[in-house]
Amino acid sequence: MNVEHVRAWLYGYRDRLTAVQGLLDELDNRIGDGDHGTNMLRGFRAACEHLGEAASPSEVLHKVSMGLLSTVGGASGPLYATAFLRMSQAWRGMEDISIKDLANGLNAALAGIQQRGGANVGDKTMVDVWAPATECISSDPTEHGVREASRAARQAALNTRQLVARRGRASYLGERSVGTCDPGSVSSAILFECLAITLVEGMEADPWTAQVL
Amino acid sequence: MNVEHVRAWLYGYRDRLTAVQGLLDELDNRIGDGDHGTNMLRGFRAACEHLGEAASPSEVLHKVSMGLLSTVGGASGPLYATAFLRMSQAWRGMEDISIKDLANGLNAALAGIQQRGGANVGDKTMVDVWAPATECISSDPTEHGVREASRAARQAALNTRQLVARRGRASYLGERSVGTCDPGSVSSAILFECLAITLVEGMEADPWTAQVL
Amino acid sequence: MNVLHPNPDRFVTDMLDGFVRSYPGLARLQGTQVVVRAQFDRKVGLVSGGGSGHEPAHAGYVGYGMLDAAVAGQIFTSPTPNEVLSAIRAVNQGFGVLLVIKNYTGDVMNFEMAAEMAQDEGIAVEKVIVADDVAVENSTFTIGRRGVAGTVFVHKIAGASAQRGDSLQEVKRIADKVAARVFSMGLALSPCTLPTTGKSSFELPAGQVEIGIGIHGEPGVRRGPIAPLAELVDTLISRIVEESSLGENDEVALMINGMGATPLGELSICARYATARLDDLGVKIYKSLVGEYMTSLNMAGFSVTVLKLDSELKSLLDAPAHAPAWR
Amino acid sequence: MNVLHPNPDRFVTDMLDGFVRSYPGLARLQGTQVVVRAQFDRKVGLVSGGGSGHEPAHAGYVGYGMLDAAVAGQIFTSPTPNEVLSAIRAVNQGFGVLLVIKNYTGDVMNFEMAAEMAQDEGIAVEKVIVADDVAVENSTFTIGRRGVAGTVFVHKIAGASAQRGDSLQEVKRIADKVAARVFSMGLALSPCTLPTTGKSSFELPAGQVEIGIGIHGEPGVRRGPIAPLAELVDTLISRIVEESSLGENDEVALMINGMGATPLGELSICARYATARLDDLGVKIYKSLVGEYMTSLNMAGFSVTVLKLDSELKSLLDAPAHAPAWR
Ligand SMILES: Nc1ncnc2c1ncn2[C@@H]1O[C@H](COP(=O)(O)OP(=O)(O)O)[C@@H](O)[C@H]1O
Ligand SMILES: Nc1ncnc2c1ncn2[C@@H]1O[C@H](COP(=O)(O)OP(=O)(O)O)[C@@H](O)[C@H]1O
Ligand SMILES: [Mg+2]
Ligand SMILES: [Mg+2]
Ligand SMILES: [Mg+2]
Ligand SMILES: [Mg+2]
Repeated sequence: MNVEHVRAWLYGYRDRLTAVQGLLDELDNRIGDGDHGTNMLRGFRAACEHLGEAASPSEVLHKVSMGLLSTVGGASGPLYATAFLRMSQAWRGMEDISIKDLANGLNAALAGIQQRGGANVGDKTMVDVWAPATECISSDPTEHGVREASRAARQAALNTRQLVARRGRASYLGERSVGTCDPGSVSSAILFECLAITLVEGMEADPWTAQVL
Repeated sequence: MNVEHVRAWLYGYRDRLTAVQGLLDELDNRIGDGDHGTNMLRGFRAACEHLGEAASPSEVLHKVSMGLLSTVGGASGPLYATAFLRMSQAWRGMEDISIKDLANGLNAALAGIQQRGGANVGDKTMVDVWAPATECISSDPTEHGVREASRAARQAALNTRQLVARRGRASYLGERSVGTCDPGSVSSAILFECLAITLVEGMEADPWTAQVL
Repeated sequence: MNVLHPNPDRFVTDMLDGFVRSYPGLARLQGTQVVVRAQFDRKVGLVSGGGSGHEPAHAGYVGYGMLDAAVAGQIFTSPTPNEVLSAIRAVNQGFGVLLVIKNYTGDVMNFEMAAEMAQDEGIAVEKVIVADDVAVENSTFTIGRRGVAGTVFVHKIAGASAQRGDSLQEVKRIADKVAARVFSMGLALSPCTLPTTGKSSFELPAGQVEIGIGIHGEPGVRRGPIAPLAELVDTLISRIVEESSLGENDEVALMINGMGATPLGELSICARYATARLDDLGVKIYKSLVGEYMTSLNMAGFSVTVLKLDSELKSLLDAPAHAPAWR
Repeated sequence: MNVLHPNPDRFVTDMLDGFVRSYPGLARLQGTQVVVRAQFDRKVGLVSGGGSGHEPAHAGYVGYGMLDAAVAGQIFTSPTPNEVLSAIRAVNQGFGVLLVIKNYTGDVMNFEMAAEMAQDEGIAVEKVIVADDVAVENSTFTIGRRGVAGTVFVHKIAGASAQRGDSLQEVKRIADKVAARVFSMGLALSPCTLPTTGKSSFELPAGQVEIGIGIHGEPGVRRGPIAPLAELVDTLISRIVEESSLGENDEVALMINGMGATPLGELSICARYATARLDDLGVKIYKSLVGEYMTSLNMAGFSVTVLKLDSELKSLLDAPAHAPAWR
């Protein structure tokens, strides 16, 4: 994965967010405050603006992190910003990122998310998606593993529907949070899907709306 | 008309207000502030409470006037209170009120209403009913005149529908006040109807809702 | 909200009870719906009031440097002469009493009857009638304009005049001056709900606004399509400017008043556009008030009020006042 | 209201512009969504903030004796660390800065990141986290309670402590003490409408109330049937009493807070019943605040907050303060 690929991943994600903003807002409306799609789109639009100036994968991600940090706010802002910052740090000095390097970066990102937010698997947060998806690529650092990660991420996001939220805004609803998928898990799963589209020949975007609502 | 008749007139009116409160509120809702029925019922309930203690027609009306003054408020409170006060003054010292005395009392009342509120015929206020009804009884001080007054009052109240209001709250609506009958004219017409029911053999209450809405 | 009060007859008294319990400087005259200062100064007394449903008006303006008593009627119903008379008697300290009346047939008649009764008892009573609503055409064939949010400026400025010890005639002169220089207009995006009956005050199709509303849930003078706040503010200011012949170098106090259900954030946006528009006209804003001053139950909407100042009015506007709803 | 803002991105900046234009003592830090005092005193700096939509919070509490800066995020979205950092830098006079944070994941993370960045620059920063909402069960498995209207008491009392010249550690001690003694709970009769999208924050069938709401339009902890105000007030107070073990001879400050679309008259009725209930319990009400202090756009509903006082807190609560929304 060279700097072009990394950019393609993020541009692809930003474009995808344009399409799913309403969906993410709607999920957040049901168990949170209705702004997750708006937050993500605002953040990635701004964060992707000057990526052309970044010379390496690490620099691209650093710019993304700073862009998110200064525009998103909310809970997702610091979490995604931390994730990209840690990945950027893991890739410092590298021109070409192998899938193994990718796995290292994702593990660092996941650790960052958990450190900042204190959530564990099962708390109905984006950690529920980052953990299994990262695990897929770590245990099988191949194109196949990346494709599996996208599948696992989707499944994990859908599985959050059954969970009672214990972190984030949805946790105030207690049992009433059951029945709706966690918006941050869905946005994370789409990030892994976009990654797979960038890296895996023949991968295509799968629609979300029907399954997730 | 002895003291019993006067009491019967007012008790009858109070009971009738219970039935038409909603209708009067609804009319006032369309071109005013929606409280005319509530105001009238509150006032006549309170004003009729101690009428048993009054020994003459004049005293009965004086009590009614004071009761209205202390409970109604709004535009209709001082106007009806003034009307009954002037009638009471016109009947001072009389035990039995002839239809001619009634006409005098009504003329005094009408003058009071106009003095207090400054409205003329055609301004879409209760004056539009009091004027022709009073005129009927004055020009024909018989049972027949009283019955005609009730009819004229009803017709006049219905005719206010076409008028543009120039006094009271409805006047702020200008042209938009056309199309709705004036609530104070309707409550006044019912007062004349109750008077006829008290004085004229065989008179019965006519329903209002269908015609006036 | 949409809570029906279980006992409509107690709505106003419950409200007044809650109000005076919350403000130790205020009290309710026993057996009445009159809120008074807990103690009176030796000065001209100031009494205002009207129907309820306009909170914080009028009890919120009772206090040092403003009103001495506020008389509350039933919802949107002028108080009775008896109640007004109780207020006049209570506040009279021998220097006379000024009644601040909003120009509605009911208010004018009830307050005037009370004034006559008080004069019969030998109390000197004067009145000022506020008719600041420029939505209504001023014509000799009608009863003239309504009194709306601009009344609050009369309370403040006449209150300061009374507080510094001016005579009844002088307080009245100043009150009349404010009334002559204050201009308001409002609009609504939704009707209000009467808490006693649960009914809406009017029906408004989606996408429409009522322009030129009063403060009793009445429909406006006309309807128009909904537009961005900047344009709605402009509609109101344009009419005010026209009627007040406001222009360059005029100094004004500006009030952006919420009708009851308008978030403060949106009132700030209105303030932003109103201020920008007045800036463009070269009008200097001496003081701004943004908030709920004269409401219409839970109506969504706002009004704009402009008071033309001069040095006399400025100093009285700035004079200290301590009333729950003044800031 | 129901006016969609034509340019959602400008909603917050238009609002802040209107706000600072209306209050000469305040200013906006250029290029940010931070409202600051026009001039700072030599003392510990106080910074608070959060998502927008809670007006008058938080900019309304900027002023003498309260906050030095308020940071506004997008609607219901915590501000970014950069914005908070700008506020910290601006107010720091060399005596350190206290951050008043409401306990929401987003607020806590963004403010903490800003604190870390400021500490890197050598600025002493402390924080107090307010979690006064007793609707939410307090459990070690969750993130704990939300911060809601009780935060305003922290602004006032910590603000008075800073204003009299207390050290950062002392201001923090007092702020923590208030946070430990303040308890709130709210309910809603209708959702709020996001002005940027026009959407409702939840659906509520007629005749139902959401009990235990936050201040971001979230649904409550549970639904219940609509009931007379007296009973609704009772539901909230009962839970507060339970959680705060409030009892005879306790002295409290009481706040009845409107959520944005609740008429002031109805808040007074709530105050009446809340006061009566506390009287019954033998609790002494030292001070009452009734009005809009921490809203949720145009939501209809209210919250009740009780702060347990002692002599230290009483004197700080009474200390003078001049901020647009404090009275
Ligand atoms: N403590 C946490 N750890 C990990 N993820 C979290 C945490 N809290 C919230 N999130 C994620 O953030 C998402 C909500 O983000 P967003 O709506 O943008 O912010 P906010 O909740 O401040 O409105 C949730 O769906 C959840 O996935
Ligand atoms: N100046 C006036 N002269 C005569 N009648 C009037 C005048 N103003 C109002 N009214 C009458 O009063 C009625 C309204 O009374 P009501 O609704 O009880 O008082 P308010 O208008 O104060 O709410 C009107 O329908 C009209 O008939
Ligand atoms: Mg959210
Ligand atoms: Mg009426
Ligand atoms: Mg009325
Ligand atoms: Mg948010």
